Amino acid sequence: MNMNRRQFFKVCSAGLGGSSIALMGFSPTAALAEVRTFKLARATETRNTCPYCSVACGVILYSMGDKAKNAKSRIIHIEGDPDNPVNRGSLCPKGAGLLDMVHSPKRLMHPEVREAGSTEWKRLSWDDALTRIAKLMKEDRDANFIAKNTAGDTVNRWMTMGLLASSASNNEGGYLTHKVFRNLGILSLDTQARI
Amino acid sequence: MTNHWVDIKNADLVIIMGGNAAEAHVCGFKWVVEAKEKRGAKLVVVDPRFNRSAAVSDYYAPIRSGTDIAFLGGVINFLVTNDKIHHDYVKNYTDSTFLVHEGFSFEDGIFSGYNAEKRSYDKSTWNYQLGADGYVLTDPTMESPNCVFQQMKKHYSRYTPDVVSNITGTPKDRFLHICEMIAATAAANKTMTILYALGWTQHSVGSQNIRTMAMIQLLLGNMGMAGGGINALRGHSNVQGITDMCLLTTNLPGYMTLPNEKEQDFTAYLAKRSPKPLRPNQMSYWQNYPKFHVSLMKAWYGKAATKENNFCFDWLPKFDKGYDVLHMFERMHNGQMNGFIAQGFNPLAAVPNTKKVADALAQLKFLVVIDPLATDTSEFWRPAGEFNEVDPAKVQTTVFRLPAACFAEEEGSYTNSGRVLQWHWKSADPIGESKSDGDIVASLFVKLRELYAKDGGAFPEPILNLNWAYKHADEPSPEELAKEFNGKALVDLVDPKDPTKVLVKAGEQVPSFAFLRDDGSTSCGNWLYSGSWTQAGNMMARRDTSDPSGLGQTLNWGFAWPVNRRILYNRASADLAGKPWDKSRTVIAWDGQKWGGNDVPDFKGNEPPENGMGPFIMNPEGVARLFALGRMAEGPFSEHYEPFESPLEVNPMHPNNPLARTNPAARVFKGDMEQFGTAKDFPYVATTYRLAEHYHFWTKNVPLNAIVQPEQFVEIGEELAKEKGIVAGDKVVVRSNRGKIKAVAVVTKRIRGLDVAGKKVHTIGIPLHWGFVGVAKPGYLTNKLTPYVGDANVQTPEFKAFLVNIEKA
Amino acid sequence: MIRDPKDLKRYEPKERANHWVVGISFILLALSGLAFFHPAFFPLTQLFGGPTWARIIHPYLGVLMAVSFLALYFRFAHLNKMTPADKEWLGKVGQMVDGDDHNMPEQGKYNGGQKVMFWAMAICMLLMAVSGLLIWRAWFGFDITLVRLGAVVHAAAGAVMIGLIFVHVYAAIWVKGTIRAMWYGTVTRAWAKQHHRGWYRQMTGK
Amino acid sequence: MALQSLDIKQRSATTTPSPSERQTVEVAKLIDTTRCIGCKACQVACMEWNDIRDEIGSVDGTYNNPTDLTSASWTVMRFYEKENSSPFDLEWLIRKDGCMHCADPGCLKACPAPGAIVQYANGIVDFHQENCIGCGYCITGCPFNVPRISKKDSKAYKCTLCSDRVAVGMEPACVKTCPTGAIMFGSKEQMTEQAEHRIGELKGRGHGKAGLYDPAGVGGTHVMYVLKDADDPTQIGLPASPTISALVSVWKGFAKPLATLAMAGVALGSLFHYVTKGPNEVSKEIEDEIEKEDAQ
Repeated sequence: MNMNRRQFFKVCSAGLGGSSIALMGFSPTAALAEVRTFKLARATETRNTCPYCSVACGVILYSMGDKAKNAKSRIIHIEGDPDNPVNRGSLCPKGAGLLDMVHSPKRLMHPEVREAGSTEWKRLSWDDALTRIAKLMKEDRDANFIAKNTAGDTVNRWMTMGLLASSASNNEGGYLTHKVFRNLGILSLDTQARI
Repeated sequence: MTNHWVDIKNADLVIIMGGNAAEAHVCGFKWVVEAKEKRGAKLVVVDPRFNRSAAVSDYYAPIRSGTDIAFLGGVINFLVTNDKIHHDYVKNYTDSTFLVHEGFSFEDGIFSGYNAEKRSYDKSTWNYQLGADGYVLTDPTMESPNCVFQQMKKHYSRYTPDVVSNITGTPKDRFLHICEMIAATAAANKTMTILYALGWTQHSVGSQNIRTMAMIQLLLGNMGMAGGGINALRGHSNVQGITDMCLLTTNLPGYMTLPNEKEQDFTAYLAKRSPKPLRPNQMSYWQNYPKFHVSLMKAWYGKAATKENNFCFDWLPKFDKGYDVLHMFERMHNGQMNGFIAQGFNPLAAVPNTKKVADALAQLKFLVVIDPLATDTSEFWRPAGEFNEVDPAKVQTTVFRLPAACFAEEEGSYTNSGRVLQWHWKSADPIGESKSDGDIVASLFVKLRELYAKDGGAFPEPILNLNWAYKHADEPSPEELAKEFNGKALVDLVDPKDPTKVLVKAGEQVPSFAFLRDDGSTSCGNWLYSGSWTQAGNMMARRDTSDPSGLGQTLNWGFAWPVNRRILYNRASADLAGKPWDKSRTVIAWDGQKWGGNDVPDFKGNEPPENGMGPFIMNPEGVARLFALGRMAEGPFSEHYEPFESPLEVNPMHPNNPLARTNPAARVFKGDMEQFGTAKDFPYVATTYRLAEHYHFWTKNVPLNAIVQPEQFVEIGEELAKEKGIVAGDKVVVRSNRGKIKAVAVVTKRIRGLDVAGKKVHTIGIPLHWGFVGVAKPGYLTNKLTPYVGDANVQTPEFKAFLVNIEKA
Repeated sequence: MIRDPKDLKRYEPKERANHWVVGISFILLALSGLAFFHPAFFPLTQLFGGPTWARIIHPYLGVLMAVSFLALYFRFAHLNKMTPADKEWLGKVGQMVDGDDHNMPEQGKYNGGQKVMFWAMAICMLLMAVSGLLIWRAWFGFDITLVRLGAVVHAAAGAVMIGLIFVHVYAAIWVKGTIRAMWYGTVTRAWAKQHHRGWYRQMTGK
Repeated sequence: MALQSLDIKQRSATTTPSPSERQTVEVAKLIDTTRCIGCKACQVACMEWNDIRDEIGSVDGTYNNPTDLTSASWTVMRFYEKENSSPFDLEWLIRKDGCMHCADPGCLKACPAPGAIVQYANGIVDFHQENCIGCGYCITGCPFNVPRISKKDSKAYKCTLCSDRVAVGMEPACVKTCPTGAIMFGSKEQMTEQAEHRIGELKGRGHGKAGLYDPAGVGGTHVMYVLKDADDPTQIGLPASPTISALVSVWKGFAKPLATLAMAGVALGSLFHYVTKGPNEVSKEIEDEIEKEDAQ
């Protein structure tokens, strides 16, 4: 069978062709078979950086719409940025799946509160949420702020409040977080640098 | 990383130990593959598991988790004994010739100055001998028994191949083969790079693991070389940037430090941080500390910071001790904290001993979670069957959950593991009502400031005077913030040598931190990042891919700190005369007039080599330290200590000294020591880790990743599985003294029992990506199992070596 | 309606109905089967509401045919036992085809040719049913080699069967007075006497 | 027919030749198993690009997940553990499984639905679900057990080699994403050269049996593997010498035209028999006998 495969196939297809033409007098019309249309033809490209590990691969975000006023951007595809010197277009399984992170069913959509002892989330407006949090913080800071330690030295610290900072915030957000929370007197400050 | 991702391709030997680059840093690993293909480099993997990095390695050796110092100490012994060191480098670029304090000693696992009660050292003898001129005494022959080299040689001589094999379980022949491979890179023109990650840091001796490898790299002359260096593969996209911003308990941006409560005097505070050189004609770059500090204070407090008020020195909180994440939850657990913000952080999943963390969170008055995704932490109060057993009625914590925008919905910069800052642009509006982290922090601050302005309150000065000159107070733009941390001139900066010459006009961005001043005439939010947004524009957004040297430096792509330098300590890539050790991989060289080449010199640009300035300019010595002085908590040299939960009852190095069984300087809180398990009840070593398919605790929320790795599992060797009657696909229960998890068993040839100190030690591998919130199959938080103890220096929890038992569910 | 009371009853209504269920399902199966057999016949799928419907319907029709053929089999199997006379008949079939049936030996209800046809059909039906099940992916998932074998057998047996049915149908057309047996169940005595003298004698006692 | 960017070389169940004057470059994907770390980026990128999402399954005690190809997983990693001479001398062999894009595609040969399977001039074998009737014959025809019928729509699916990307000059999604460069893409010629280069390098590292998997039994493939042990591809689940099953060749090869001819022969033979020999009517003789009987 292997020796003359190609010839054999040719004979067969000739046989197929011949038989059908001879017998039926007609041949079925060739069915339409097109390549799936390239889906990004006019999508908007935005250069970004993968938010997962610290290889910091360059990614290109493709979004629907050409940024016209009436069009709402939605990210429809993400792939590696071939210009980035480190990843050169490649992405790992995490980076390759970023689209589903952006549109995860577990994305938080609005501020919420779970009241003490409650079993459910309650939606809040940003203003209500931030006002409540600011009041709780101020109340606690005013009550527990330590201006001087027992030795009488100036320490100006607030020990009953803590913050764990994101390691996926951008530098600008991180800088601002440090600037704000350090100046409230917080020492219980750490980041996801090690865990 | 002292070097950077692409530079890995310049190595002749790549060692992956204490990490698993192929799985946790997949795209960076491509440069390992490139080194193999283009340079014929060899890849060696040392790991308790034959993992996916090992799958494409040239040589693999197993190791018992938590015994890396024994292995690396053995390597040092091999190199020194067999004279496989880069002599010129060791002699001239390290402190090998320096004489050590006469009082320094090491006896049966304990260094001089130990206080067992406080579990800490008095480090006064961990020092050099100083001469009358204030300079260190040296012995250029390196023969004095007191010189660093001889001390080091003596210290590690105990780590013979048999001792190493006995402790680590690594077969002796495999250990020696790797030693030989490493030794080959002692040649001046050969380099080895080391890629490590949390596999080294997450031990009670984590910092010393890394230090020991740093010593090896110095002995081999690989620091500063292309294809060399010590390369920490960091975990999060911007963990390097956030660390540089120093969101750490006692730091200020740019690795500056907050004052201790005993430091009430501003001048003394600055002086202590500006060390004088310890050898003649050394740079001791930290002498510039006051410029960086004062510029930061100007960035934060603007006009309120004046010379007269010590630039608001007293507004900074002063610490008594460090409040790292473990300490924070310890205090929370003790009821000493009321409020807590988790910003893009999932501590319930990420901090050891989940039960303790959950109990701690339940003691809070309020918890604020800022995250793009639903986290387990934000739902710690929600019962989720066997995966989270809790009675919500008993949790009186008010929990706020604020939706954060994700990377695609905001612009800004991330700093990668190779210290390269890259700008990213916004593609779509934040989903739903979400806002960027910066905007959330800003709007919260504005609310607080309004309350303080209206009602007054405790010490309102730093709040009311915080420099907040942003166009939209609620939404400072990333551009404004980036410019702020780059720094600018507040008045015309004139050339000190020629007062008619204006270097930087008032209001303009400074070109680099070299332009910062300590008189209040400049402001800069983070000196390390100075140069990232100059008058020429956003340097982080540069996208020139050209690489004329072929080394992968791409100097015009983004911006690397400091001052766009891609390889740190690159002066050490050239010999004493300034000629590169390897011409084919020239990083920088001295051309007779100045330093230059394929990188920004990590050196004074016009300093002739013959003047003897050392390449390690940040150190007052000008050279690298084989002897760590008092910088490490547990000793100037590393020593093998068993993990806090060890299958061995004694430290084989010091069988008769219980004090030296585990790290004598590690901090253990009351109650946690009692929760450590013993080998009698928990005979197997467990280690937790990441898989290629998942990212930490995020991607359990991501359908695509849940599809390719849907369900929680643990890995065990065939031998142990047979003993326990477990077959692949069975459900098993893994228990530690703190909790249990249930998972599917993956039975594999890739983990085997090791012969350690006369017994068989089995390892159980525990991937960590599952939890009770997500789209993947619900699972147990693996930190239900882990011990609450950290590294003695930086308190990184010991996730990589603890004890468990396993049985069929 | 009785044309001639003296005509001989050859098939009961139940038998005829059964035959036509088999026959109609066979025609539909042949049409849809041919469509997948060779591209030239593919347009035949339009008779069934398009190719996908043809693919869906075909195996169900197959089940119908298999079951109704089984009934037919049990009805007629005992009448199709081969006898020495059948063999003699088969030996002389050439003359018969050539148009001269004078020398043919006396035949019962079925002649040797019909019996061969019966058994050939039965074998083909069995092969079709078994191989059809092997390749029916909507319900079954057999080992790939079996499926491949099934596909070949199905196609081969199908082709043979179509040939056999051509012969069967042509024989009915060629031999005048035959088709009515399957329409109204009767044949003329003359027809019976000529083609199935044994059966004629049995029926008429002559 | 719409003008399309890729010429079609062969079309299932079609007996006339396709336009074949234009000559385009034959492409190929090269999978270097010695560089594969089994990270599954290709699996994810494939699903993401092609807008498919497989079910969230469960773990069967291995790293294989999804455990097999499905209509929504067009490629999966298969992991094999191998122990050599000593206990720690291990190999973890990993293969990316998926369509091989054979030069002589068994699926196309077996397919009865015109245009449901096409082979483009560049060598890509693509399924067009619009024309697929869901019979599963492609599975029967495939020597590599690749196509899968969807439970949702009963259509057959498999890797398209990202024909939509390749048509506009890009590489397939899996190729682009592959972090270690274990998957490469280019002209078949270039990929064969690349493979030779890699094999040379592997031999230099002591893998004397390294070789290329481009099986001639199916006319060569447009997805090829560099194997460390090319003498035994079965150890990573590849057939040693794949061919289109003899059964399928017989079934779809000469047998059908011949059978068609035979059937036509029977029909025509009958016709000519009728017109040449005439009908077989009851003889006058017997009719007379019967009439005589009736008259009595």
